[in-house]
Amino acid sequence: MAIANYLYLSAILFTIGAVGVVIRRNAIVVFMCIELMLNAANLAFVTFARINGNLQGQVVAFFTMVVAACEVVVGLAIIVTIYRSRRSISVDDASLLKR
Amino acid sequence: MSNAELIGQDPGWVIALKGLFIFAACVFLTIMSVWAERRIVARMQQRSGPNRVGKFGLLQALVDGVKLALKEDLIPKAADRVIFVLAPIISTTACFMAFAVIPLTGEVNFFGHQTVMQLTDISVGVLYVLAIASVGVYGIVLAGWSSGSTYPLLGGLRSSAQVISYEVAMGLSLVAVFIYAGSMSTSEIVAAQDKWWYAVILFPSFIIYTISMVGETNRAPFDLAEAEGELVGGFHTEYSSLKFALFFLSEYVNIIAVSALATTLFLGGYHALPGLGFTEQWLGGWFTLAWFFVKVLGFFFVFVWLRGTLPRLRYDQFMKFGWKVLIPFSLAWIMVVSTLRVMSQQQAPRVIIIAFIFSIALIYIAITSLVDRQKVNHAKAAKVTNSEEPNFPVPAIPNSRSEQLNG
Amino acid sequence: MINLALDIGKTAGPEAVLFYFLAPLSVFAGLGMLIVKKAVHSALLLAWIMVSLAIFYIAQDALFLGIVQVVVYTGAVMMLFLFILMLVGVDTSDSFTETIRGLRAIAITAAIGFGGLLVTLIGRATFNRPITGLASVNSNGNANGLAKELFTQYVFAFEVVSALLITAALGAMVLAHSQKTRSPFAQRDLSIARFRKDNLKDAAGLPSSGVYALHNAVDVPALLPTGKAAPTSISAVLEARGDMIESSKFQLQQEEEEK
Amino acid sequence: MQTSANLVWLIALPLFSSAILLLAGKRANSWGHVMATIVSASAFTIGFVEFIAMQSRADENRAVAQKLFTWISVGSFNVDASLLLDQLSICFVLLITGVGTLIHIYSIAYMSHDLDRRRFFAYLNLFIAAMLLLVLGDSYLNLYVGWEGVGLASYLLIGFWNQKPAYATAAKKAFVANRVGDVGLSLAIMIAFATFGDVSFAGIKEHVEHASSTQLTAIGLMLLLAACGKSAQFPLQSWLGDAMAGPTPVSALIHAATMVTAGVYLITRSNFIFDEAPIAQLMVLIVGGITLLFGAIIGTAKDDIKKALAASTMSQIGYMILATGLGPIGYAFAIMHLLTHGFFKASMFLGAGSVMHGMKDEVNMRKYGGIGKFMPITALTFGLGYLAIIGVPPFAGFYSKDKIIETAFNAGGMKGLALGIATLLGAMITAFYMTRVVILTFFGNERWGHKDEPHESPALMLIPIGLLSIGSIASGFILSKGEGLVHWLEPVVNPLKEHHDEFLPPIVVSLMTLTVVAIGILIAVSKYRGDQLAQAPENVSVLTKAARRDLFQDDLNESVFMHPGQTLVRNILNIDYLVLDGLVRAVGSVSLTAGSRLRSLQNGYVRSYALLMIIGALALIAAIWVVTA
Repeated sequence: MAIANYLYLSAILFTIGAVGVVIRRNAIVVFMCIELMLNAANLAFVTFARINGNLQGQVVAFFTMVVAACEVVVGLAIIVTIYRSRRSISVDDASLLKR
Repeated sequence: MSNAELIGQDPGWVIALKGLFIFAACVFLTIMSVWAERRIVARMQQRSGPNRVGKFGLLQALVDGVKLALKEDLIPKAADRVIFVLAPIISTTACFMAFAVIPLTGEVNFFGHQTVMQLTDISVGVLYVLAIASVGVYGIVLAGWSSGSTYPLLGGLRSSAQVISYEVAMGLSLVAVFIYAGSMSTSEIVAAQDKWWYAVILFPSFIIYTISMVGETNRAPFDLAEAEGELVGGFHTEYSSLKFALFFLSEYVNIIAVSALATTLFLGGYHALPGLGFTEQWLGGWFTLAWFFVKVLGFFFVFVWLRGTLPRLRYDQFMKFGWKVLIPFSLAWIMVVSTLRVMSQQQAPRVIIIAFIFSIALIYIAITSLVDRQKVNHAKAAKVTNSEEPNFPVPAIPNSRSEQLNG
Repeated sequence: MINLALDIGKTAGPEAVLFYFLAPLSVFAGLGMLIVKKAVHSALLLAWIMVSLAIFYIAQDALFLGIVQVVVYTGAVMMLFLFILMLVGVDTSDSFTETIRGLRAIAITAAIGFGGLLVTLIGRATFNRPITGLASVNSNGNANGLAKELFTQYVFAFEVVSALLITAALGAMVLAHSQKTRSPFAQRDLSIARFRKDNLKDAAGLPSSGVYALHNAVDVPALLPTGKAAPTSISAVLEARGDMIESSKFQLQQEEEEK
Repeated sequence: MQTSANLVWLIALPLFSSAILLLAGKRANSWGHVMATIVSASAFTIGFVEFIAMQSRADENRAVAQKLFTWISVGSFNVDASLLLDQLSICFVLLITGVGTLIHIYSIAYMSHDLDRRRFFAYLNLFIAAMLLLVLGDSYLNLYVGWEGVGLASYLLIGFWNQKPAYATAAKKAFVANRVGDVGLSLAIMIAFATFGDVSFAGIKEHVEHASSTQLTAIGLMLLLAACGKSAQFPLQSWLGDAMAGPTPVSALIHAATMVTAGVYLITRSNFIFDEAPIAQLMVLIVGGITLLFGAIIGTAKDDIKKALAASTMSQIGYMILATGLGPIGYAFAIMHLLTHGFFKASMFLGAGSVMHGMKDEVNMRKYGGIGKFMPITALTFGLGYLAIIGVPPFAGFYSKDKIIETAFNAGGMKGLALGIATLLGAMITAFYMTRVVILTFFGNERWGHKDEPHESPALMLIPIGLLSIGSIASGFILSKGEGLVHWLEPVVNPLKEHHDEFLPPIVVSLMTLTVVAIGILIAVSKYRGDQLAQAPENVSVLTKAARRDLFQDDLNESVFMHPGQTLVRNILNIDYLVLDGLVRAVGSVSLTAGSRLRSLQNGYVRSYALLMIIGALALIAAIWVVTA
């Protein structure tokens, strides 16, 4: 099996995540799709690390995980705050500047 | 030859047999521990406990299990069927998986093959256990959610919050062990304790771990997830029959698992008690299994003991204790441990080490005295409101009366 | 120049089996994320993908990352997601009628184009170095190697990220914090409130539900000494839902005869 | 050239005084007019001392100069703020300060009831300063400053009673008409600078032979335009009548004696240009000829005494302009007439003011009649002025006007004949309307409709009038005695050396003049002998009607300048609005439309933004794909 298969998988998962961000309206699902994209990128990094024979790809993946964790913490806090004021977690309902 | 190398040489059938052995041991222990718990608690409450089925009622748990399996399997209409079924499976699977990295014995002759009773030995074994534990939470959360009912949902949320919170404290308590052992592999940690148990050297870590493992397993006094008075049965309220049995099983396996981890990390694992090392030499590798189980069962007894003696904590007190006491204390302790570790590695003069310990102790005393003073102040402030005369008839409160008399 | 797709060292059998088993599953799980109605199902599918990825990491000599993936993502992040999901609108299933006209079609077309281009791009990517693998750098253990990288070359980034993490934690606390307008209503307050009511009839607590000796359930009202049902013995919620069982059939026969 | 440190004081004193009066506010109310008068008198004294000093010097070095500071220094272009006092300037200095002082004195009494007398005196002093700067400047640029200064002072003084909208409008009108002339002056300065690289009189005079006649003609025409504006000559004459809105002393000083003669001064000062530009000189003649008749005809129809005098002023200045157009010999006569006119016209204006003072500010002559009995001194002085203006010997007008008529005839050929006839005709009409004024005002029945009898003015007003009357009696004789002024001015105006053939002997011209004057008087006497004078007759000739409407000068301005100008501006505005603004609006509307189209992308939905990001990423990947293909 070619190592590039991991990259293909990564690309496909990333695309799926991107579609999810656009077509889903539930803010939490949108967030999860972003996480999926980050994970797909991480898979690519780990694979690159293996291809290159050094650990730098893994280091980047490690940092990505930490940053993703931060993002989730803050993002979910924002979602909770929005939910508190609007009783909804649909991202469309948060188009405040529109009307 | 290290454990990792020994395991690396295992042929497929040895691995399969070992897995089977561990599984069987876990199930057997669960059944026996249910009986043991009931007997011990009964003794503590001056009752007899189950004593009808089999000698001393030994078969009681077994027949209970059979009865449970034969009961009607209900799935509520509001439930999310797939997840409702999936939840107990996740829960059970996860708790068994934790045993894969626990070394049960030293080197033994396994049907003519030299190996150790440990399924696999990975360099980040302890982390693996933590990871599996965190997957196990899914069982609880999903069970609570999928039941489509309020009590289970609340119970599930409570237990997941609890498990996540105490996992942090648990992980922090393990850091000290990692620092001293210089490894995250279970077998190497056991090997590093051949002189001193970490329960001795890292006593605070041991205490933190012991507390947080009780929290992690949702056991009394931290069994808020299934607080009968508040939430009926917690996350498994809607479960019945075999699915309930699985949760039951997973709870006890979990207890055994965290006890086994505690044994491995703090009590020297399968090694004999200090001064009894000769048993290992005389009786062979398999006897270490006995030592291991003795220690694990000792922990189990503590679990039962706690359940028998302590009332349940209130939820907010419990979370406060986890986040505001255990975690900060763990962090401070890790700082101290790592400083000491670096000092000893750099061969610092003993005077400096002693001075450091002494100053830490002084700081600790200062902080606690400040906290105490604050508590006293709060109490004084509270007294004022207490002395207010309520506008409805109340019986005399002995304390306040005596205080009034004494001035 | 070595063609990446063709000349990268072929991996051993077990990994190929693992990959061909888990990769399609994770892709299906990903697609499932997009089409399932309940957000919890999406979360579970994502958790499954993350576990799969963790396994891939381990298969690719990134043991530490694999375990951390499970601990951080599956354990903490996804659990957080589930938690929030259950706190906010756990029962709401998403509607799938698209409100923004043409968005879905464009999105899927663009994404297919994007994915297709990316895949073909990877397919013809070339690599001008021989593949070394991770065996040498992992010789001292993957965690050790990673630690060495993190605490030497990337120590500054590591510190920055840790600062970010603390900031995020504080930020989340600030965001999610809601100022309480009154102190929590504890048992003590409830007790005082009971006694301060006009009549002290209920000061000792409400009667328990259930008709003793004949029936024992929360949905049956208690009988007063006169034999009549006590409506206060039923939870207001059950009453509102209409889940209350008529207690008349449990009333004493002689009461009815007297009437 | 000699220098004199005194010149600057001529300007500085009234300027400082003006500033003090304006800045001191009410505190100066009690002493402001006294100070202003003293300052004016001091300026006259300085001027007189300079005059004496000048007389004591030889002809060629009579002129004195004073450099104040270097005003502009840009590369080769240098303008100094320098003053030049020569034989021409000293005439004006004496006239301005002398008449000015008298009018200051007169004003003390005339304005005594006005609450704003202090401001009035401040303006008067400002005017004196500006006018002195005008005549003392040694270059066109310095002159220009004074030129604008007197314009400002004139504006302020005409509109002194600006609480009346009509007066404010009159001030505005004067200012605007002056602006037209000012544009001419500034253009002349620019052309001169382009031509000679210098704007000083001396410098231009030196280089004048190097310039082409076209350039000189252009400069000359532009200077003529400037003179027309300031001196109320055709076609910019219309403001002068309205300028009578100002207090009477102002009319006397500015709009009769001094400022309006600035055009004459300008042309005389620029003699070296006009002498080399025959076309411009011819235009000067034409303008002067038209204006002298124009003003005279208007004067015949005016019932407002001040406006009749103003028309007369216009006509008399027409004489002067005409004289300046006659070449070197005419300059001296122009200046002479200017000086004599300054005396008698100021005297008459002040007399008119005196009459108004006695008649409760009534200006309509048809409401007068028989005032001579009540105001004998005023009537006497006015009569002296009357005799002077119509040119009865030996009064001042006779000497100066006669010379102009004579010189006009001597211009030779058809031109001389036409000019001579025009000046004669002017003299006749002058005699007619002045007689009319005198009869309507001082003789005949009493037509004012109220009991209060007119009373003679206070001495403070009569003394200046008397002094001016003396001037109007004697000045002509003094100035022309032995051709004194002509010789005096020779160094400045370079009289032609060759002698013209005389068209007619001087005595014949004088007789002809006296004859037409007598005819004019007789017509007037016969026409205004009756009693039916209280109302202006309605069934009058077309010419009279036209004259009453100022010969349609305002209508002409409106139809020739205002309406085409408005149309032009409106069209330009339309072009601006449709083309330029249209372009701007088009840009705006294109942006707006594009914005409103693009706005649909900004729909507030996060998901659509995410979609755009994906499309962007797609484009990026596609680019990489293509590049690496």
